Amino acid sequence: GSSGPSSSASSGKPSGTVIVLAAASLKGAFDKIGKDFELAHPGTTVKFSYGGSSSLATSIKQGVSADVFASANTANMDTVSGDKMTEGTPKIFVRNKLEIVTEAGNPHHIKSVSDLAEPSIKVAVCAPAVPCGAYSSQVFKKAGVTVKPVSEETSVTGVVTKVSLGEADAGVVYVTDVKAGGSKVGGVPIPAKDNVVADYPIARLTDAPNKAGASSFVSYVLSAKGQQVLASYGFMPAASH
Amino acid sequence: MRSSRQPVNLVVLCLAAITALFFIFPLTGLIFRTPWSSMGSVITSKTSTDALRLSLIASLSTTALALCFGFPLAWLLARGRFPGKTLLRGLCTLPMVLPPVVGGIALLLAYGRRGLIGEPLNHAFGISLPFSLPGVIVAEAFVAMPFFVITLESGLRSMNTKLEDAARSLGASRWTVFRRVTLPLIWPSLAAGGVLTWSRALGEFGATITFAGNLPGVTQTAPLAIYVSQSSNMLPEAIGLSLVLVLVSLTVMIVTRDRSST
Amino acid sequence: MRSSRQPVNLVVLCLAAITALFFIFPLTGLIFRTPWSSMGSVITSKTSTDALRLSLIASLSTTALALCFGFPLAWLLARGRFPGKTLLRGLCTLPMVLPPVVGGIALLLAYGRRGLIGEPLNHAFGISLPFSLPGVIVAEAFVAMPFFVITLESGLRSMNTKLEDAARSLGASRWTVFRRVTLPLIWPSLAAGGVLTWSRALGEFGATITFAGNLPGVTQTAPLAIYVSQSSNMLPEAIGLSLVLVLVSLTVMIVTRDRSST
Amino acid sequence: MTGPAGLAADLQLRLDRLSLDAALTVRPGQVAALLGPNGAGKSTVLRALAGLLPLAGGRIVLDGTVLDDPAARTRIPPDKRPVALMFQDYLLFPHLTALENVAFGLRSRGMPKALARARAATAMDRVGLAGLTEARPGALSGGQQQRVAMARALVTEPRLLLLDEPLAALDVSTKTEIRRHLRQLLRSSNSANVLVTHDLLDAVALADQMVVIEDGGIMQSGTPAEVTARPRSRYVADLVGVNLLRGTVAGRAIRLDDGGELLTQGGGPSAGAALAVVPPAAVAVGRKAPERPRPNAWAGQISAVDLMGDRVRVRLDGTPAVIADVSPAAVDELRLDEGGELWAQVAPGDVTVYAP
Amino acid sequence: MTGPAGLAADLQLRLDRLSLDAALTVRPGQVAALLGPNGAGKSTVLRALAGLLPLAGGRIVLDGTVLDDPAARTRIPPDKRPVALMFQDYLLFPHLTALENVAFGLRSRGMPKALARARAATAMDRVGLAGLTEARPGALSGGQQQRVAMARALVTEPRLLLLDEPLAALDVSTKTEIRRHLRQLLRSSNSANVLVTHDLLDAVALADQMVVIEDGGIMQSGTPAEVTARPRSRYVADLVGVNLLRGTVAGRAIRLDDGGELLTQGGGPSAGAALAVVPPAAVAVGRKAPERPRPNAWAGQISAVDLMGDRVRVRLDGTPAVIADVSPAAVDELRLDEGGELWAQVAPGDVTVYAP
Ligand SMILES: Nc1ncnc2c1ncn2[C@@H]1O[C@H](COP(=O)(O)OP(=O)(O)OP(=O)(O)O)[C@@H](O)[C@H]1O
Ligand SMILES: Nc1ncnc2c1ncn2[C@@H]1O[C@H](COP(=O)(O)OP(=O)(O)OP(=O)(O)O)[C@@H](O)[C@H]1O
Ligand SMILES: [Mg+2]
Ligand SMILES: [Mg+2]
Repeated sequence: GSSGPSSSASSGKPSGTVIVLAAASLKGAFDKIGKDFELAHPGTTVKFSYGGSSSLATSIKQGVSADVFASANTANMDTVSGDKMTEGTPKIFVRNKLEIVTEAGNPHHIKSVSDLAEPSIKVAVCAPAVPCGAYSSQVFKKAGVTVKPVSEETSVTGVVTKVSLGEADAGVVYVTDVKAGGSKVGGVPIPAKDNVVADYPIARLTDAPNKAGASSFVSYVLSAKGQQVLASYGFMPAASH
Repeated sequence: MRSSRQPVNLVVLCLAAITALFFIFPLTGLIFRTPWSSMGSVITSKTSTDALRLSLIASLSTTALALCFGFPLAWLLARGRFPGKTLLRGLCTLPMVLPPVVGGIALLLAYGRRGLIGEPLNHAFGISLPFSLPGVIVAEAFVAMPFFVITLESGLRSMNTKLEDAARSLGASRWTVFRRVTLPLIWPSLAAGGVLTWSRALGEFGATITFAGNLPGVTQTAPLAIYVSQSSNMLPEAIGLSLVLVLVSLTVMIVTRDRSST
Repeated sequence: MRSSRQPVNLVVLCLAAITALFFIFPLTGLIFRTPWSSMGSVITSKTSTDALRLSLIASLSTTALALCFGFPLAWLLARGRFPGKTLLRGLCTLPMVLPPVVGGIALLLAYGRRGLIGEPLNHAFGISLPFSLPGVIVAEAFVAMPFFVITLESGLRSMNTKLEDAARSLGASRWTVFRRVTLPLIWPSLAAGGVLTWSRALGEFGATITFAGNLPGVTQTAPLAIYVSQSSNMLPEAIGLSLVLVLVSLTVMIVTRDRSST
Repeated sequence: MTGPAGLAADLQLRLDRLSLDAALTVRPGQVAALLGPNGAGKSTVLRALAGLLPLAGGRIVLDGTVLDDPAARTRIPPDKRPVALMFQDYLLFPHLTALENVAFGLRSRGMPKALARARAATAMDRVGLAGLTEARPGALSGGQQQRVAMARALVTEPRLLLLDEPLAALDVSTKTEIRRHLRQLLRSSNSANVLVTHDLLDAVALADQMVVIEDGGIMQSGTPAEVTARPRSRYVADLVGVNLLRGTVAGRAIRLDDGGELLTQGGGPSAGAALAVVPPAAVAVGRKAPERPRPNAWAGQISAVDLMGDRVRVRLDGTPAVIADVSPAAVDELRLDEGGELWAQVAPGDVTVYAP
Repeated sequence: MTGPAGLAADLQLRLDRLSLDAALTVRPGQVAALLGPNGAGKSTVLRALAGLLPLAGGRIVLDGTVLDDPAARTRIPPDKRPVALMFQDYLLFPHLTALENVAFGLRSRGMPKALARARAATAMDRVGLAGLTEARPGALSGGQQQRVAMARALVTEPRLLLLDEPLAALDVSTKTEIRRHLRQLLRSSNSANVLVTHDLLDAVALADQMVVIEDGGIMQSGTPAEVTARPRSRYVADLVGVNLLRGTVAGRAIRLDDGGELLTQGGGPSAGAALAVVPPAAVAVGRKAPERPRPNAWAGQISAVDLMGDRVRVRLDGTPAVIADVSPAAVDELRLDEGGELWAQVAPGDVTVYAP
């Protein structure tokens, strides 16, 4: 047994434990939303299992029993819903966009995406195979620059870590990551014409042991209160696009 | 007896010092970067204490499992004579080569709810390993136990088996021989194997998160908590918790070593 | 001599079999899931061959480094007498406990561009480890060398040092004693330590990506390539490449074992 | 019990350089001394009896219980045999103190710790090691280690006691004392005892039965008196310290296989192959040939001169080759240089002849 | 070279149960035999000479070169000393074949492989192991191992050869042969040789000098003849096989420390403490008291009866306690049971007295 007491009906008052598989980049916001949700629905407990979206998708396809899946990209969600393992169509609950991350104080005076093409600038990006990498490629393409990165990180935090420790001079990450990086890093916005928008989908899982809890949690995330918390972590509300 | 010669010469000393420094500098780096002011809250936060507790439980269970199950395998590899021994040894060491995340996937394929063994297990007994502490232990055992097996096998191979004959001839049963002769004689390997397995299990991340998930209080061990902190851009917390992990393991190692060896 | 008794009894055999199966099932699972039809292209793709080549180079270099540098440290720990030996041993084993990603961060703090050692190194010689093959090797050595040190130390501790005295008294210099007496006698531990280190280095992922980054053809080892495949929903490719990695290491292990032991 | 008490063994097995085929019977309270050249298979016999080497054929029966019978697939494991073996190379447990080593057998058979330690302490005292109970084997001298090994075997009071060269490393004083102690113990113990030794004194002092093994087979056995009186091999002759000559009876003389002839007093076999023994003290030597040809006198070259304490043993290469004992005083007088020529002479009364 | 050739050593060191203080001088081509009880420190002396144990004081000089001098902080490491040590427990390399073991010293000193192997093969042949070159030590019998160890030490042709009980595990035939081989070799080698043994025969046959060590110190030394003629300790008396009595000269008699008095023929010291030696063969024993009181006759209880080959050794507890040798024929006649009473008698002419 893994998910604790659960209510059998698919409707009614949520109770018991809700297990949420969520992309690690959502941790700050989701921890807060979880607490709020528990307050709003006494008797419920929300447990988060954070990880890379693709690992989480793999786990789900291997039959891990959980209630909700919140992915950082649509591709991973699609592989899950493609296997009919989500209840209905996943909903986009939040969006994100890219930004250039630099060392605190921007010592290399990077002003635009085209500066990243400078051979003297060490750039870390996400690998094209992971979502933020795919988005970065699109940005470079739109801006018409060829960037030779020193590293293709497998996660956004990899890029942030490299930049914040001064290993790389700049990188391309989500706005939320720059915000979370605080004073150790600086951000250089990418103009809307070059930027891309990342969709974060959420869905209740077909095999969810706690269907009622799962549904309420998804609704709560999509509710104004949930969206407000997400916004405070730098995400763009789903509705605002 | 051996005091007759200076035990270590200068070249050896220099190389050893370089190696030691190579290990020590990064740790020093971590210590410098530790947010000492917030360490208190890092250590006492429920997430951290839960994670440390789980880490200790899981890694110690793994070590215990390695003793119960890895020891017989090491014995078989060291002393058994059967065709395909080299292949078996190779197979049992592969979890070390497999990137841990792939290891986790392999575990899901075998012991997951839809897995080769997991599915019948689930049907028959309702046992489901993922998202449970036993799942964490299985993941850690898969990754860490080979270290025990290989180290112990080497110890068993280099011991003087004539002493076991002597013990048998004095009326000691197999079990007594094992307990009173074999064990003390292979003690260095056993201790080394135990330390390696325990450490590897304590630091295990990839297989655990993939196979057992990352549920605080249930399957979130310290490395997972550290990962989550780090991947949600909370590096100082990650470093703080790492340091706690390091201190715990250092303490355990020094205490057990001081009590067990001369 | 030892043929006198049945070397392994039934309980041991059962436990060993369970353990072996525990390791073998997940591998079987992987094999079942391998996309055999596309294996050809997986193996021959430039990314894969580059990654495998880099993996082999880096892991073998790590093993060589462990021999050159880890051996002296193991020697010192086994035979030296100095205060703080237990602490030193503990410190040198900590990289095993540290979650690899944190290990990578620690390496950056020490040997990165702004690191404790890295900064002067960079200024004086223009050497920069991150994003380079030497960086990969440093990361793997940091994580994998402790396994060598601990295993070898246990071997050195359990060997009969009187035989070294005998060799000295026959006119063998320290070096000759080492080469012709010590080495052959600790061979099982040496082999075990080598296998452990090499395997661990071959499967290393977290520290490598954090410290050395992930650039195909430069620092992308097989585990990194596997991770990238897996995280871009190309699980079959990930499994395929893992299987190649596993086969390579299995082959190496069987070949070296058959050539080196009886 | 389905047979007589004591040991009845018929051992057949093969090692790289040895094919062993030997039968041995020892009654309770008796001692069989196993002697033989290096590599003859003595230690192998003991290991087989203790169950540490599997037999290829034959069987081992102790007090009527079959311990080993490959034909019937019976095989009692070493620890279930009421046997104790003192190894030639001691095989002390390096991680235990001397006392713990000695107590090991008792503890293994379930004796309470305090009692086992007390018994072990007594046993160590008996072999003169009272003060060394807490020493580790690695910090003991060779003779001290050997005594620990002996105490470890003796203290278990087995039904079959196997001692492999138990006195080889002891100093003379201790050797005499321990030999005496062993003698009493073996007699009073009611166990069957097998003792391997290279020392005739041990065999004569301790054994009821001497068994000479050569090249994996039993060359000769009997009471010490029988064996020493009629050696059947070069090894036994060397052990006893006599000249052994092989030949064929020819009337009152014996025609030697390697040439030459010896006149005897008769009394042996009347015809056929025979062995003749001549004690080295009975061989008179001189620098000059006897004045007129005499029987049993022949010349030879000195090939070796060995000091043997109170006498000097001279080895003469002649037809036949013999050893002769001379007094130290005679050495200078005879100018005993290797390579020199001497005449040897033996009185027919000193030649003992018997069938091989 | 700054001094005489050969070995001049003064050894001081401490182990757990031993405080060693012994001086030793051996000239080239000569052999010193080290004898003494178990644990006396004989092996320790050899280890110190080989450089395997550091000295606390004293010095070791070989052929004029200082090998060890703690006061001057000089210390030549073991491998730089032209020394070879044959260990009491052999310490053969288990991973090498017998031949490789023997060739090890030559190879270590840089001899080309083929030559070293050829020499090693010759050395193995000399100790009778020609057929065992390819065997591993673990598959050799005890005596075979000992011979490999000996060949390994001998083949290096050192300036100082140290042999620790080299013949203890050999069978009689081999022992005689190898003793003879050693004798030639040691004489012709021009090296200084130190031999530890428990066997007086070895010392007499091989040594120019006997050094008796007891409890870490030198108890007695001299030529074998000197030492055997005038034992100074119980150990040496046992070694030689004589009765040693301690007392004070009182005219023509000697008053014994443990009670009793022995009349002597004179010839020893005229006063003061003295030692008296009585060979066991000179002690006549009988069941009855002499008819009228006589000097040098006293009664004692039989405490032990040991068969010694061609004679029986009886131990009498009386004042003084003595051992007496009787012929086997006399044994029955005298009813030699332990605990029984016997009378002993010694002719004054058989008592040798000398200053301690
Ligand atoms: N483990 C083994 N494997 C193969 N051959 C062996 C083994 N042990 C002994 N042998 C051989 O068997 C023969 C008999 O050995 P064993 O030890 O019984 O001799 P031994 O009579 O005790 O001699 P020693 O007087 O030297 O102790 C020897 O030739 C020896 O080389
Ligand atoms: N490594 C050691 N540590 C402490 N004490 C030791 C050590 N080795 C030997 N001794 C002690 O030193 C004393 C002398 O030992 P040594 O081996 O020199 O005796 P030995 O004269 O060779 O005796 P044996 O005739 O029994 O071989 C013994 O009492 C022994 O217990
Ligand atoms: Mg033997
Ligand atoms: Mg000794």
